[in-house]
Amino acid sequence: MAEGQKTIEIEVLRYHPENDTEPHAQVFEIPFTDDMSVLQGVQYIKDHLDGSLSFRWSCRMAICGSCGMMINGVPSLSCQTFLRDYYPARVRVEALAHFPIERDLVVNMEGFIEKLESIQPYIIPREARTLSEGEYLQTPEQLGAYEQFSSCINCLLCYAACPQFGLNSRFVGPAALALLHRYNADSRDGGKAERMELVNSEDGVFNCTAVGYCSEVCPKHVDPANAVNQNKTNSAIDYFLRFLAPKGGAR
Amino acid sequence: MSKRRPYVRSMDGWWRRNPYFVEYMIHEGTALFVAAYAGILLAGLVRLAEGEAAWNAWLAALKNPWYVGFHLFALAALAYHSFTWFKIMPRTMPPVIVEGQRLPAWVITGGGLAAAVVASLILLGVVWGMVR
Amino acid sequence: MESYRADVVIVGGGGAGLRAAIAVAEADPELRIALVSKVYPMRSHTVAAEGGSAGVKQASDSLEYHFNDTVHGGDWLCEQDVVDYFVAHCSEELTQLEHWGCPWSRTPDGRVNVRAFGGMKIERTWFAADKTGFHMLHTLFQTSIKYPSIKRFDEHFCVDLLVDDGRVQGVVAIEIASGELLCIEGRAVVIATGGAGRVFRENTNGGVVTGDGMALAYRHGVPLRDMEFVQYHPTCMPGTGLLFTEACRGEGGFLVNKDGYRYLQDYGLGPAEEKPRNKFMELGPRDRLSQAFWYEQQKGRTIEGQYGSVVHLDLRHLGEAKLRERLPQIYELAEQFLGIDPARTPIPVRPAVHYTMGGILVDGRCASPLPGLYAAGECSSVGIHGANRLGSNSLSELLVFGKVSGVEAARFARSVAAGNSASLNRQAQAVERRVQGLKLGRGNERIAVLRKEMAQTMEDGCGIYRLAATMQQTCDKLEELKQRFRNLRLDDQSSVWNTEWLLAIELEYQLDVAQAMACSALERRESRGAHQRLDGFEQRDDVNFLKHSQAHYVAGGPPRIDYGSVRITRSQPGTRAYGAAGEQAEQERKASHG
Amino acid sequence: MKPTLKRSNAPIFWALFGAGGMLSALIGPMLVFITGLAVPLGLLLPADTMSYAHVLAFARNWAGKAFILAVIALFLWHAAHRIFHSLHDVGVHAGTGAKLVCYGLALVGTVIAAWALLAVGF
Ligand SMILES: Cc1cc2nc3c(=O)[nH]c(=O)nc-3n(C[C@H](O)[C@H](O)[C@H](O)COP(=O)(O)OP(=O)(O)OC[C@H]3O[C@@H](n4cnc5c(N)ncnc54)[C@H](O)[C@@H]3O)c2cc1C
Ligand code: SF4
Ligand code: F3S
Ligand code: FES
Repeated sequence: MAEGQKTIEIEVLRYHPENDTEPHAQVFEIPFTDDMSVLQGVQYIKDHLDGSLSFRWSCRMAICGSCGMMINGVPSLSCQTFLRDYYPARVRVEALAHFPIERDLVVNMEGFIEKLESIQPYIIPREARTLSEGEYLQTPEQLGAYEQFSSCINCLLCYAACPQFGLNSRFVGPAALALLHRYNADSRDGGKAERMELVNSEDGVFNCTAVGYCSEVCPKHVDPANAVNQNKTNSAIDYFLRFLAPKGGAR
Repeated sequence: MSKRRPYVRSMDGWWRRNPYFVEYMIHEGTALFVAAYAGILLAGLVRLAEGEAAWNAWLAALKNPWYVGFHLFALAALAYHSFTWFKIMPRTMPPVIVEGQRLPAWVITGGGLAAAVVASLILLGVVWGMVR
Repeated sequence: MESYRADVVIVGGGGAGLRAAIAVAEADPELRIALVSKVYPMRSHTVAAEGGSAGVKQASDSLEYHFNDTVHGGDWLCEQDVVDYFVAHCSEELTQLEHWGCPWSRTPDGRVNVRAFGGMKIERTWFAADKTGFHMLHTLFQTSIKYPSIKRFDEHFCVDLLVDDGRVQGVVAIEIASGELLCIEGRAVVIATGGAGRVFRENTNGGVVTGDGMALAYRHGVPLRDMEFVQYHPTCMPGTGLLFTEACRGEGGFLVNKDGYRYLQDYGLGPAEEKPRNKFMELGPRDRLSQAFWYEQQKGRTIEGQYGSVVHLDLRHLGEAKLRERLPQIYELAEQFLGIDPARTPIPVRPAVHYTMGGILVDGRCASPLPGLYAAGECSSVGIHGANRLGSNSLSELLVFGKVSGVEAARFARSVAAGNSASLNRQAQAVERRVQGLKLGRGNERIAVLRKEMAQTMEDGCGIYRLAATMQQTCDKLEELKQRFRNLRLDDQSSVWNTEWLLAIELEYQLDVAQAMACSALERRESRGAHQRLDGFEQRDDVNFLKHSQAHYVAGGPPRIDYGSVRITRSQPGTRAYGAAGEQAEQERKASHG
Repeated sequence: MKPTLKRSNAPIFWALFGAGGMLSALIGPMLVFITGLAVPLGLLLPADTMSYAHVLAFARNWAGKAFILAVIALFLWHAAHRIFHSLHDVGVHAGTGAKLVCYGLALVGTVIAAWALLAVGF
């Protein structure tokens, strides 16, 4: 490091399944410039100080959703969190909360992928249409009804923010439910009844106690808490309606 | 054989880890006051059913400084409950679209709080009117 | 070693790979598909594409126009029959994506909206705000979940192809989570691993864009075509190289120099007008815009910044409301990474490497010369981009040729018998020994150092303007780096999530691809599209170089370069002009055709 | 293929929780003020606001009965639901046990309130 170069300390929670029985902190000192992201900080560590540090990243521009970490205890995208906001204090970096740590900053997200697959995240057409008939008409208002919920980048920050997921990993959770809601709210889709089964289930929306932190940390303004809680209302209506109209409402 | 050994962290004391969660626990905690207050009302109702003497004893008990103290705390707790209830309301209710624009969160929260004030004043007025 | 038997193996879970997988599943639900990707599919770099995807939409537009824009834009180095197929299928594919749920931006009456893009005569770029690639990728990924025959191998890193009996019969991949190798057999293989922009220093690409698939095919004797053509995007963030989409200019943004002057009018792109006009000024093609920047810099009319010279992308006159609606991501990018409010302050930008026009040589049906091997997307050279890709043609390419590659691979898979598992397994074990050996390197070279030197020399030798001497230096340097690579030292010899090991493998891929680029560039003694020289070869030379370069892998040395012909059907090479000059040229062409 | 999912019966409790939460948010603080502070301390309201006669008359009226039941029962269900979840939150995973205690008490309270409202007559 050059003489007079400003530096900052990054404390990383390390865990290596082949050597460690439990995670432990390790502190690195790296050169600091005020345009450096936390991701660039850990990249510096990997490139120059310790090649064995593992983490995920790719786009560097907050769109691929790979680089989520707990930064000073807050679930954040490391590529759009800047060291200058902490300097000169030490920054603490840890794998996303509530997920099993595979190694260092890498968590196991297979459970999330299974949830994503379980919500039928594709259009189940309300009415069939051939390609030669062209696009479905969808006004900007109809688009607006679901657009926000379609901008989820699967970064999992909301899961790391949600204590109910931490306490019960079977809970379908904020992002997957937001995506489910995105399809239900799409004017082209007719699959709502099929998806409600999961919403209504014991792993569904009623695990949420409206903590709301999921929406607070979401980098893409998806507001997953809103999707989850709107579906509590939907689910309750569905629940009571089946007594009134045994064939309609729910299955 | 795979060498994977995913490490699961404990959730113990999770609500102390983040100021956001501390606040959550506090607003959830207002439920204790709601329950206790409902209990006191329920006791009063039972006393009412038992007759005038019992009712008056219950009324007198309310003047006990312990009860007054409790109600002071309960007032604070319920007021905080009202505030947080409406604060999270924009997150919990379906979006309201007015002229193609989504109603901003502060309007919903503000509207809820205003409704609470109005409802409370009506309640006070009705009580006042009934006994006068 | 574990092994899995599929019918079609697809390497790459980006736009092209996913589209291919769905095509196979729809072509024949009986075929078992293995979709191998080193990152979860939604992390693929398609996610970063912002601006949009081209397809003729308006009544005033025509396939002929799209064809002409593409071929002229590519400086006539395009396979014209393939371009014809391409433009004819774009809109159908984009509509298909609409049926699958892609949230395209709409007009008030509910139809899909289109915007203007550089080098395109008519607005024909479909968009989903400024997150087009993101929405396309997630739509494809989520739709792919519908098909039970697609088995995904997420976070599996492909390290080699299995070739037996003269045809490709599978791949070997590392399961990243465990560090163990897996042999995936398949009767056909589609490579869809994306570009290689990461071999350069300043670039718009994600960390995963390391040219792996190109190197895999190349090492098995498939030539890499037109690798010298590397696109510099004119409007990128200084330092990081992050992209400010061309849609900024499509929506009406200006490029100005340090005097606030719209300098593009000095480079044959004028006249400057207030409203964006297709193929004029800021809506000229990328190669021309990046070249104009270079000249401004030579003339000292750029602004000196912390990370080199910049010009200004001025969006102020568009107003905050429009910027928030049409370019929300750009708005946030400027605010967060630069601390700039683009409605109030112009954004400093400079060119950075963005796209690799060249790639694995395939024919118009995505078939490579190696039987059973197909390629699609940015890793391939199917022949539509020529010497310069037009913005928004690439996303459409993923769909159109992703599908073609899937259909063709399915057809091929059904036409051949399953391979000899024992022999494939033996091969896979040899691959395992080689790859595991890399991990044990105990030399004294660090990955990061070699990577940095590679990126620097690529930038020096293969920049916007090129000279024989520096290109030669780059070729020599790459040879030196390949030697030093053998002397690598890894800090990490473990198995679980050993990303250092993966970085080493990627670096080796990158060195191969970089070499193909630099050597192809050195040999092309003319200027065409994105390949511009200043050492006596400033002009296009159709007599000697209206040809595709082909780099062939040579073990232990630089590649052998030879040339293939260009298929010209109806558009004879002409002057490639934009702005008023372009309009005039077009009129002359029309007149001469009677 | 899809595992059959067990339907949650949470909507019943959630609906009661929500109704109680809304009611207590709207008028809870004022009620506490009236019954717990204003009347006992003789503030603001007439001294006989909660005299036996007044309250009895109110409790014998249909609307009055409904109001009293709504306040007591919904407040209890609201609180029971939150407390049940908070127990889970702080790691008391008593499961069915905690559920029985919380919702059981709310149910008992509701029944007592209903009984008392019948007992005061019409
Ligand atoms: C910032 C940016 C903006 C752009 N904007 C536009 C635009 O507006 N319009 C347009 O038309 N084009 C645009 N492009 C270009 C376009 O996005 C890309 O060319 C295109 O997305 C490439 O898609 P792909 O499917 O070929 O590859 P990618 O999306 O890069 O996918 C590659 C896949 O291969 C996998 N892979 C790679 N190596 C391996 C390996 N060794 N083993 C296993 N898997 C592997 C990866 O995991 C990934 O899934 C843009 C590009 C960038 C960088
Ligand atoms: S909802 Fe938001 S926080 Fe959650 S995964 Fe999606 S983008 Fe990330
Ligand atoms: S944080 Fe969790 S509890 Fe609900 S509102 Fe969000 S899902
Ligand atoms: S690196 Fe892609 S979101 Fe941060």
